[in-house]
Amino acid sequence: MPADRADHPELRKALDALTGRFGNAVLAGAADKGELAVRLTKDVIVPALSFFKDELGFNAFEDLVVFDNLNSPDEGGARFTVVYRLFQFPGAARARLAVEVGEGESLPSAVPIYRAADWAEREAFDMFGVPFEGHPNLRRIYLPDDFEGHPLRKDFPLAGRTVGL
Amino acid sequence: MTPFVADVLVPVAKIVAVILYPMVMVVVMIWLERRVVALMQGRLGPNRVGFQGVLQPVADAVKLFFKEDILPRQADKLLFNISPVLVMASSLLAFCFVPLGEPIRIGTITLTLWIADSPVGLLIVLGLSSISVFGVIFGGWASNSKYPLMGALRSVIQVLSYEIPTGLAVLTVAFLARSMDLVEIVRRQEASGVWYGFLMPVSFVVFWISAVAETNRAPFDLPEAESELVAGYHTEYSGMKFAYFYMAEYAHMVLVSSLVVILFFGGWLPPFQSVKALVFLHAVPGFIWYLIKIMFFLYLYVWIRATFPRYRFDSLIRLVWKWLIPLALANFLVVALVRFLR
Amino acid sequence: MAFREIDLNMGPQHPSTHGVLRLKLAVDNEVVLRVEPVLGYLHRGMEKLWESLTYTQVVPLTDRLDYLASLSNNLAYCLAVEKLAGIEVPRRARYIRVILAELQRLASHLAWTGFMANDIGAMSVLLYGFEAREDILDIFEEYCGARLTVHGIRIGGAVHDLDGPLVSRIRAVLEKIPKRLADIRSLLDENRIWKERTVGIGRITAGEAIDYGLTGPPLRACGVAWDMRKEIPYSSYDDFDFDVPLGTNGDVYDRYLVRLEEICQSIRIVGQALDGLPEGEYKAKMPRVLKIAPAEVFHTIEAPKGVLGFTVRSNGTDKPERVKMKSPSFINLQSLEHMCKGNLFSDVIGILGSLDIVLGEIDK
Amino acid sequence: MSEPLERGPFLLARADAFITWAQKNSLWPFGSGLACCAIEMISTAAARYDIARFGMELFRASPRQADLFIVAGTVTNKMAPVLRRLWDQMPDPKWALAMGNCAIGGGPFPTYSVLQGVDRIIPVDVYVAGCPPTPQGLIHGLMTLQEKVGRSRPTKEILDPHARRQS
Repeated sequence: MPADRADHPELRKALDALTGRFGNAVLAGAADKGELAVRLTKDVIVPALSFFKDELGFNAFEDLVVFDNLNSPDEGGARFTVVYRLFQFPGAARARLAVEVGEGESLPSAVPIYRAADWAEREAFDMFGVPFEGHPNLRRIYLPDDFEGHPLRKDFPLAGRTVGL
Repeated sequence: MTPFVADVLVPVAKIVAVILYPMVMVVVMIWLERRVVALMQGRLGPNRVGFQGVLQPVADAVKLFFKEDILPRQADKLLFNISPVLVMASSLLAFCFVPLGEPIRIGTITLTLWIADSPVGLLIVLGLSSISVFGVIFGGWASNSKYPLMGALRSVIQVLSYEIPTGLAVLTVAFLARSMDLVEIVRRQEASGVWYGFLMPVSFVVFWISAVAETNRAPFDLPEAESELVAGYHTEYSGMKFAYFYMAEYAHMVLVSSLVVILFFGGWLPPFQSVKALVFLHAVPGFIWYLIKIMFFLYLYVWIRATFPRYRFDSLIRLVWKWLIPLALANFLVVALVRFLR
Repeated sequence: MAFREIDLNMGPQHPSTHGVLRLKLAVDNEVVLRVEPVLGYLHRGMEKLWESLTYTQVVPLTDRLDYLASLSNNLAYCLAVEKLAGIEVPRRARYIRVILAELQRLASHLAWTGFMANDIGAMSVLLYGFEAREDILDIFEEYCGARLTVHGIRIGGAVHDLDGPLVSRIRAVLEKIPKRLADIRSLLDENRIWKERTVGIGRITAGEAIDYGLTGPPLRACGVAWDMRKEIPYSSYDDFDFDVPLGTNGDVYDRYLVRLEEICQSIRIVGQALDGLPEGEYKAKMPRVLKIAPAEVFHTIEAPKGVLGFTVRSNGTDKPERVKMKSPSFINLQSLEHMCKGNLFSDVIGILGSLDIVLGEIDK
Repeated sequence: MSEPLERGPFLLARADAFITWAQKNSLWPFGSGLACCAIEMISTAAARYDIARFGMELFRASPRQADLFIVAGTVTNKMAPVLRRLWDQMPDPKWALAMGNCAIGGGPFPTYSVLQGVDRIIPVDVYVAGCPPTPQGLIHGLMTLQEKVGRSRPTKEILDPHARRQS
């Protein structure tokens, strides 16, 4: 997949290596302003993450963000977009790995690769109901275990569904 | 002196005094501690009730008296109820054996400033002060709750360890004075002209550290370490029973300070007794000197509390077994040797 | 003799959990076998709430995330939104932001020193730390009227300009802090008990720390010079000359030293920013209603607790589609179990304290 | 009951005055911090504002020994049962102070997880508004509470244990 612009030569090379390795699984890619942004199919996310960690040197897991595309459909058209943010230290380069997940579909867990992903995945599960297969302890992290619904989904009302105490 | 006065009035007055004196000291101490700690921390401390807040401990006590008394359902009722009493009673009982000064002669009457004069007063006082720890242990266990239990466990180990250096330090004093009678020990210091604290500084230091540890005060306040065990062994106690624990801690501090003063700093003797130029110091009553010295050590308690962080459990035990006990033993041997050679 | 393993519940109401954190501990007598943090007792649904507010209305709510460093949260969010909307912040405003953010770091670290010492049992230091912090809160109060939830940095710049009297007041406060810091250090630095409680406790190696996602002073205490102000400079931080203090052992004591040294560096930065305060506007020209075309940005800053980041996605309206916060305390707390295993119960309090967590940003 | 009897006999009134004097000057707060307001509560106890002057610096870690519950911060639905239990563990007579807008009515968080006011679960005596209230505000709230304690009738509660629950 060709990138639009590249001001970071290493990132450009990294993108080429990634495309070479995963081929058609890389749906889109760009290296811009110190950030390597790629969209992947969800079946290669775990090998891609270990490729980023072991071969490209993105040693730190920064964040895991989930977007609910209910009101503003993304390119893929799936319900959720899950974004992994990685950081390279030293080097100060970022990577943004996006995968699309439909409602009820699960993702493989990134915990075996990045231990820091543990709570982030629990948070995503709690807030959006995206399950992560192979997670060591996938339970709600913030809300009580008997809470119904996933509050950060766009169809969940702000004040909640049931009246509180 | 009529038999009525000698057999009834004087003992009754003494019994009242032996309860009142520690209680007054406790009230003064609580106020002093809160004010002094506050001033050391750049605050003011209680200053609203009474002159400069002196009635603050009284207000606290009255309030606690009118609080609801909670008996947790899971608690062992008997032990839960008696342990505060045990703690308080053992502290107060020990004061019966602590002399406040030489006997006073008023006309033909000789008034002794102690209730019981025992040839082994020192042992009895130490024994009674150790009994108070049973109250802590029972209280923590009877609460049937985890944090109090951990506080009680810590207390057991702490007291077991610190009894040994205390005993060894006290033994050197008994060795020098050839007596276990508290009044006799002071008299011996008067006769020898040097207070034992200056003669045997190591004994004093060992005794003082162990004493701070035995009264569960900072930096050895592990059984009630607030940031770790919530409120330690008295977590489940409320109202007056909690007040007993609270006051007993201060009564115990007063007791230990009195002991330090008697054993190591000449009790009610005025300072510099051998210096001719300072003989006017003898004009001040012995009891005042005694109080001043006790107050100094109570102040030291507060000062230490405001300064030091808290020991961790294992380093506390390491301190006593690796440093204090060998030190006390060596000190004991040296004192014995010197005593033997002289 | 083996004791029975007992489960100990620490929190959600406990004096040393720094809020409403709950730790499920398994202890053998006093040795900690397992630690499981249970979160969510302060989960206020911030991220959901933000989606119903306009971009500018979100700013005051960011104050309530890490309430010990509200200006840092403001800064991180505003930088993300400005990046998204393409707003150019004037140079003077950037300097004012640096001054405010570094003063906030001072306040946060001073409060931390107090809390940490109090957890270990040195309660006087808590009072000394807070007294020094009060001087900085006075500056905030004079600047915009609030002490804690300051809301001093807005999208496009700052709330007010820094005027002459305030500048001289800041200088006066900065001169006082080293003296107060020396008081605290004389009580703790060489204190045997303090060292016994902190040296070698809660050690983590640099590799493990990065693997656990640790950032901020706990990471730098392992000797990793990862400071976002140097890595990806924002808000004119590259104009200033400052060092990144590093530790070597990665234990509680080094975290303490790193934070105290960072206080000194912050004083340096504020001094330089005051000296070089450029003339100009203190805020950018802003449209009355901020509407941003669909896009997504991620921006990080070095907050007192660690790397703080905001993901902001716009959808063409005046309200964000989604705002996601990457909070340093949340990710730092994950390594607690690794650091605590095999230590004594008392150390859990010290280690937890040394991570400098704030439940407001953990639970969001 | 008729009005003069309600005021009670002279002795009881003296006793009331004495007991409430002690109670209002020795309000030991329960050291419970929930959110931002907790920091201002600690600031109030710190050197600059120093509530020790009122005899209130003994922040008890155990609810069994506290008289005053300062609800400082946002109460979430997850925390609410815990809070209620802590309140029940406090011995009578006890008072509650809702500090900050979150504790008063949910504050800026009208969300699915926040309890919209702590007075839904425990009876609140004094409300202190602010987000967070300044230490001066909290001290004013505490002095207001002292006035309220001064007006209470402890002897009536002692003679009739159900009086407090009914009022």
